[in-house]
Amino acid sequence: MNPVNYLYLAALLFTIGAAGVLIRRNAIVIFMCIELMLNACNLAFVTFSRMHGNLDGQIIAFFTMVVAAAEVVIGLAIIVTIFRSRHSASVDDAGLLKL
Amino acid sequence: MSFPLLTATAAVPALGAVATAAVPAARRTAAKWLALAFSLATLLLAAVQLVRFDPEAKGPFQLTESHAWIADFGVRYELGVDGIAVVLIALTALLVPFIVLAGWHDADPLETKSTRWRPTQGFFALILMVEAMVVIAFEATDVFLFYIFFEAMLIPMYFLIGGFGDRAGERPEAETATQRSYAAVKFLLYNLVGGLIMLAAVIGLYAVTAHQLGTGTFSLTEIVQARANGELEFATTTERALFLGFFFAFAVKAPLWPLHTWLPNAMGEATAPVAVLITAVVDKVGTFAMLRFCLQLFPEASKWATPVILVLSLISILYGALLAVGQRDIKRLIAYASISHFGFIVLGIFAMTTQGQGGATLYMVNHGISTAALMLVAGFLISRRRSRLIADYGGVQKVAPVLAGTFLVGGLATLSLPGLAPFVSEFLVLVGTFSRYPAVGVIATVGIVLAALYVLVLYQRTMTGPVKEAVRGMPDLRVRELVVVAPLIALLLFLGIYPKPLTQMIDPAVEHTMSQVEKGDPQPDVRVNDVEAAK
Amino acid sequence: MENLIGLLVLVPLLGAGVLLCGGRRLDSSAPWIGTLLAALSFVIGAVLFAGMLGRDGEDRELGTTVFSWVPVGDFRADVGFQLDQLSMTFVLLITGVGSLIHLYSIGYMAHDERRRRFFGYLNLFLAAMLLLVVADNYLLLYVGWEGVGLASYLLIGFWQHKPSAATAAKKAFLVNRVGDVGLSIAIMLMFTTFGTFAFGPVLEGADRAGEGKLTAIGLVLLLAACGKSAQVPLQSWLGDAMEGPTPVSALIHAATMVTAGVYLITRSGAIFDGAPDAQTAVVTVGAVTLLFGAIVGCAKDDIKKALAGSTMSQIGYMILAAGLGPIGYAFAIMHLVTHGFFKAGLFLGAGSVMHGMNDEVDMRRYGGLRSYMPVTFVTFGLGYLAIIGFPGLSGFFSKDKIIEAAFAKGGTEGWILGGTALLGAAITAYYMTRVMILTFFGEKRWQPDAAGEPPHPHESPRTMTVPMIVLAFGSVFAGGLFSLNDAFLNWLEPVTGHAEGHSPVTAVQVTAATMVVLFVGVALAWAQYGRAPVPVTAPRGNVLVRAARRDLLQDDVNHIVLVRGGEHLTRSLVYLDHTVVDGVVNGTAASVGGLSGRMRRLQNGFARSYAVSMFGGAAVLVAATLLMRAV
Amino acid sequence: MSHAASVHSLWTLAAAEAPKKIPAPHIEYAQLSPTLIVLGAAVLGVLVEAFLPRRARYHAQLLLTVVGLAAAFAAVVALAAGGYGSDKAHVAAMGAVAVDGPALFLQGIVLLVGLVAAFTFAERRLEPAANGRPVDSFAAQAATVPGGDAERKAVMAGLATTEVFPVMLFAVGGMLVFPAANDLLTLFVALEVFSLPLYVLCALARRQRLLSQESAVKYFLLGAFSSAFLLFGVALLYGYAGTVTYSGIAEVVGGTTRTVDPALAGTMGNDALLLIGGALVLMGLLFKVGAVPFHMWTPDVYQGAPTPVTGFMAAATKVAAFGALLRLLYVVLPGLRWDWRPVMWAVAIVTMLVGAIVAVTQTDVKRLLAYSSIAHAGFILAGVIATTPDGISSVLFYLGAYSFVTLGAFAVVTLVRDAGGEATHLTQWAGLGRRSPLVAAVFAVFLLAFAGIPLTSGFAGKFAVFKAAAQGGAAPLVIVGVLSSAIAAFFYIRVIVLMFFSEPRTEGPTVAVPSPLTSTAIAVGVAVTVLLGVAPQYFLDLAGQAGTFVR
Repeated sequence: MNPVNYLYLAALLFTIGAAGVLIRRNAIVIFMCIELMLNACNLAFVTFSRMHGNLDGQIIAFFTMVVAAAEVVIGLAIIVTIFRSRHSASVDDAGLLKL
Repeated sequence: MSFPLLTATAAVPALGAVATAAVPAARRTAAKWLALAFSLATLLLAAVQLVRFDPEAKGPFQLTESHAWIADFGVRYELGVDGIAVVLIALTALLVPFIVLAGWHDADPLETKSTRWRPTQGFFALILMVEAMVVIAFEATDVFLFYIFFEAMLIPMYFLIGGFGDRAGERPEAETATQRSYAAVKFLLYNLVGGLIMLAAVIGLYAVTAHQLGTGTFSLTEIVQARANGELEFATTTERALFLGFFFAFAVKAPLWPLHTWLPNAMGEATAPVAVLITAVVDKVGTFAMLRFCLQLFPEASKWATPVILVLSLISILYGALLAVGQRDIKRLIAYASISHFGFIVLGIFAMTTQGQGGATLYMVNHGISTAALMLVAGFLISRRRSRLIADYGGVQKVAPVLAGTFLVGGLATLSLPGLAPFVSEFLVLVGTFSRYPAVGVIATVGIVLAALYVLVLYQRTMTGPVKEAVRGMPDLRVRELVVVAPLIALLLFLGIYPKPLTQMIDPAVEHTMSQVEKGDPQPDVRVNDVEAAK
Repeated sequence: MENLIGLLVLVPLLGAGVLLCGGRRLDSSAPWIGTLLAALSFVIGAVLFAGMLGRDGEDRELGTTVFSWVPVGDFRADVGFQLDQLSMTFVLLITGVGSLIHLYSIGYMAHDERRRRFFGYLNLFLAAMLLLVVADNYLLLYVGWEGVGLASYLLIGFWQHKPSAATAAKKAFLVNRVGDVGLSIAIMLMFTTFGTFAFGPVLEGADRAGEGKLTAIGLVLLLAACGKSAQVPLQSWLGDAMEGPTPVSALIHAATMVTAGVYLITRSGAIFDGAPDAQTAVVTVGAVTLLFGAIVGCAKDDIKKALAGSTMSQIGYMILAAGLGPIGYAFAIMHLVTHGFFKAGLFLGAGSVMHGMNDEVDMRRYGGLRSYMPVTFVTFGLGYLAIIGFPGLSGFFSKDKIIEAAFAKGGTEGWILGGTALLGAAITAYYMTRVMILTFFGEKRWQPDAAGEPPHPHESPRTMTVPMIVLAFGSVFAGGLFSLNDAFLNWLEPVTGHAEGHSPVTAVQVTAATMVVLFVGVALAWAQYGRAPVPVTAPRGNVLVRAARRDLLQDDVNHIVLVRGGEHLTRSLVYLDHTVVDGVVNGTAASVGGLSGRMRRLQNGFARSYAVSMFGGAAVLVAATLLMRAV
Repeated sequence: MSHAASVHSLWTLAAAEAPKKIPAPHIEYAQLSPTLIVLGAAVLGVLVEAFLPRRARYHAQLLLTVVGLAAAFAAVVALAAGGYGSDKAHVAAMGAVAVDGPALFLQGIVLLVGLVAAFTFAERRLEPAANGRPVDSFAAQAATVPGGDAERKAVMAGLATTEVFPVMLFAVGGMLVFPAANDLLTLFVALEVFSLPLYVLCALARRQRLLSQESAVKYFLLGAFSSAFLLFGVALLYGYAGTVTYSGIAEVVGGTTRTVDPALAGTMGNDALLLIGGALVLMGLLFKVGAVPFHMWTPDVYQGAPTPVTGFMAAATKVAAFGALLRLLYVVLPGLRWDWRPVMWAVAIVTMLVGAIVAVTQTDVKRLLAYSSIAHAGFILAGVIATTPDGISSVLFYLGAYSFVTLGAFAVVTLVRDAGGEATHLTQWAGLGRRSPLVAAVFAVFLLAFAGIPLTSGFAGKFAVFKAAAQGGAAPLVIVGVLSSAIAAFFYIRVIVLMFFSEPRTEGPTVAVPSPLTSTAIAVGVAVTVLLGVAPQYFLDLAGQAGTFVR
């Protein structure tokens, strides 16, 4: 199969993720969408790696996963904290800082 | 290395500012005397400059100092004076002691509960700071160096305007405070905008010199020389754009119509000595810079812009005078009168004749002294009645004849009465303008009628007529006040009768400027020598 | 000798300085110091005069440059003096009449607590006036010109507590300033035309300049003269100037300062000679003013204002004469001098009357004063006879010559001018007779003053009567003396030149005509005021009378056009400054603020909208980058 | 393309040798020592947290942080003195990290900023003591619910979140790598390494914890969102060039690559990959510098975060992010500058104007400074766009000048307090100049520097970048810059008016007397502001020498 199709898939996933960030209210879901975007990137990396025939892309994908994991740690910590304070995970409820 | 006289002249007031600011809160009077001493020391140095300056000497600048400063920006610490600068430095140094003396009690704190708040020290320190910056701006022959102090002097000036005002009379303190800070902000913003636009032009100048000379430079002498050698040539549009950038800043500072509205506010709200500092000292930097920088750096563009500038200055002359007539506030009236006078100065500069520019320079000095006299006496008057409204006065002449008399002399100087100094300069400006632009000269002459109108109306309404109740018992001038006013009046008389010492200083510098612009004076139809030959 | 000229100016200037800065301790001695210094300058003048008489006609001019005043480039103004016969005439008139009036003021101002200042101002005036006439260039003349204006301003407004006095002073200064504009422009024109404005080169080079330039210079000089000499259309200040103390009116607003315009035109004769159009303008102004002043003089009930109208009218004669060119210069100056005597005398007389009548000025409240104030009556009467041109007295000689010269102008112009001058003489006779009758004859119409005090008319003290007597002598004999062998004409000829006109009428015919109109004028006045009782309040009168009382509505026109218009202009400019000029700036600030407020709302606190902005930004960034490549 | 290459070589040095395809690992520890020291200290800090008793932690952490940062700074100085900033500049760590002038210069600034910021972090005299123990401005226990019992207990116990020190050190570590990153992967990792600790730090305020937490959530979500874009951009660039090293991509972009295999030839032909990828990476960086339209997190986060963190973040993040941006534009994408310059022009103009205009109506000091930082990002972008060596050095200088002013300004903000903690509403600052002339004067100095008044560092910096922009042919940018400076001046002045010319309010805030720590931070800020304003030549020289990127 032509590897370019994977790229299309990656772009699609990325867009879905981005749209999710814009549309969803729940911080956790938004965060998941961001993870989706990162994974879309991973897919792109691997595909390009395959196209170019070098390993860089695949290695980067691993790095990305590690980074994503770290992000999850921090992100969940923050989201949980604010959930406990506000009893809501909706980002729209967090609107004290504005103007 | 010889003694750096120019640096010292600026450094002494700067040191004075630091020293004055450091005086403890309780020793207010000591701070005043300290400030006075430093301002007198500056005056001494300025006098030494006058003596050491040789009007006959060759070369554009004298007493020069030059040190590396910010090589990356092409900036050098370059000082030098020509006849114009040395005279204006002398004016500055002369006026500041009077300003200090006149403002002796202006910054006394109302209550001394807080030991950290030291308005008196701050007031005098700021005045000295302004003096230092003005002096160095007059001395700078590096465009960038000039620009720095041109801009920086706004800050102490701003605090002087916003921080210290007349003691409130009828108006509640809060309202005066609001008015005052509005005036201060207006002053700063106008000038800052002007300065920032000039900054763009300064940067542009650097870009041009860097592009054409290899290394960017801000040195006036170098640029002028490079132009003369043909190494540096501005494209027409570039030169015009740069000229406009510079001119805009100076026109705000000067101030020229329609960029003038900050001046009445600033002078109205500030105490009289500070108002004098604004109009007699700081604003002169603007007109001075037109002569030194606009004309010398961009002669072609100056000629190109002359028609518009002449019209603007004409409008300033008439508009300022008419608005002065319509004012109800003494200080604002004087401010609008100043706008009219600045119109004359700019007119003289851009008439591009020896008489015009020489007259304009002389005008700067004379206007400084005459406005100082008028404004300071007005300040003394206002401090007695605590009102700036003309309508609150009447018949002062009866109760305080000396005050009224000095006020009248100040007023007569403002309306350029022959025999007083401003007449000489105003007439020179008019003649200089007339000889190149007769119509402009004639219209400008109308200004002298309007000047008489606003001065005499002011005098009539405040000083003559039946004595108003609130004015009764008003004390006449005190000794300190007389010490301030008398020398100024003496100087007005002296320079009206014998201005030659000044014109001698100014003339060569003006001729140098004229040679930069490559304009000669128009020649008369019938030459005197022809007449003599015909005899 | 030359140095004395400077001293001439310096002595009264010193007096002014000492008196004005001297402080209270000089209060009592001030009148004498002032008078002494004035007399001293008269002595100096006399010495100079004697020296001048000792030299031949052509060598009489003295000149000296004291120091270089304003040297800038080609512009060279010097402080230099020139004393020729013309200047000398003025010097003697100014110092002579001036000293007398100083003397008079000692009595007149004896009870004024501010008399130190008064004498200071008077001395200042003398200095400025002397500077005006001995300056050797127009710029220095300008200094004197404005200096007398200043002194006039200070003296008119001397009683500053009276708002009317302060207003009158301001008005005088302002109107004079309008004239000064003319003088400034004249000097500028001279500078651009001749490269100088010293009398010598300018007047000598005048014939080499184009007529257009000369006409321009002439017209602006005329403007200057109109201002200073209260000629139409700048005459309105003179009537109001009577608010000043009477000695001031006598010295400044009758004898000396107001004649400066005549001096200026005579001095600039060479310029006018080359500019016939300008001369026409001058004679027109003179003719109009001599009628104008005379008519106004007929209607005024205020004795000083009536005399002021008369002054205007008489100066009109002088200007008319000066406008005639070399035919008239000498007569203009001669009339000026005789007028100086009799008009000063008349004013001093009026002052004496007022002095005795609790400062009442309304002639309708005088009457029958001749027996109470005999000296005043006689001196005033002699002045009266002189001014109406009673044969043998001063005014007769000088005025007659002017009328003659006006006819000599020739052609229609000559007839018109001559006719006008004759008509003026008739009106002069009328209004002066009216003044005389109302004041000294008829029944007493005295009214108590504001304090309810009835007047106790009495003769004035010696210091006042002596000057009046001296001036009366001048009024009587000066004219005859001057006309003896054409002495005055010959004296002035080296300066002004002289030409005989071709008069269509003979001198005898002119004199006869003058006598006739004089008689008619006197008779009319007697018929109106001498025979019937005079009402204390003025009757309404016809349109002309009412207009004349209001200075022929000139003030009203000024008020509507200039004052009202000016007020509107300044008020609308103040408004404009506030709303438009400031408004643009404030508006810009406000719109930035408004924009800021609106843009601020985009920052709505919702993280997702921030994300939208980022996403949109990214999209735009990508699109723009791609687009750049496509373009 | 050869033309592009020659221009390219203007501001880059050719590396000694191109990296081999699969090289044996070779790490130049000495040259990476600044980063390693800081990260080592951070790790030690974690250990301290784990093993030291609570009482000792504060001092131990502070000591560790200060020593670590100082040592790292010394290492930077040593490297620079050793010529790594100029002639010995090269790419270390297998092509991952550049050791060159800009990198060392910016690392030096970041370390100094970190050091000074550490002082403000450690300030314990401003908050009233809890249970007899001095406490700093960080939450007693971050995990507790605001206003809950747990929080109250934690406060009573006098607990303190001393973890902030190692967390900050991690962030500094990331910031050291970020401007030095020489491949896109390192760039991404470094970005995350310094971002994640900052997210955490934002959430740790002692007072107004809801705001603090909200700011952290916003920052985190938006930051993660933007880094996803950045990563996608990296992927596309990798797809385009087949490599993520800067030099490799630059060669492909410049057409100077030696070996072109068929796959590369295929992707090379697809400019869309390059352009979109480049734009997305750019966006990620612009987010960090706070350029419009990626700026919206800035005011909220600046306001909500604990003020010492805001100061640190505002100063250091900007330095690091602009460093990375410069390297990306000058090393990777110079061949594309005709594509990115117009776009960056637009971004710079919009950033300057929006930052200045919106700031005009702000009512909170911290928000005001946030918008001001946006405007300043615009000014710096003007210098970035110059694409001349002067452009680089002017940006470096500006960053140095700006960061200390910012740090100082936020440090002053920590001092003005009322019962509810810091009093950041502008109305509360009215009349400050009457009550505390010195503090007000110092703040005024910072504001004037922000406004670019001569004789302050702000002016020198602004002049430098505008000069570079003008010389780089971006005169309109200078004009816009000048205009927005004028607008910006308005609100700086407004604060000064408020402080000096308004009557103090009776129940207004007080100015706390800080410990020498904060005083030092403020003093350093003032000193640098004045020094760089009056005698900037030495630092301009430094920046000028550091103005060459290695490739």
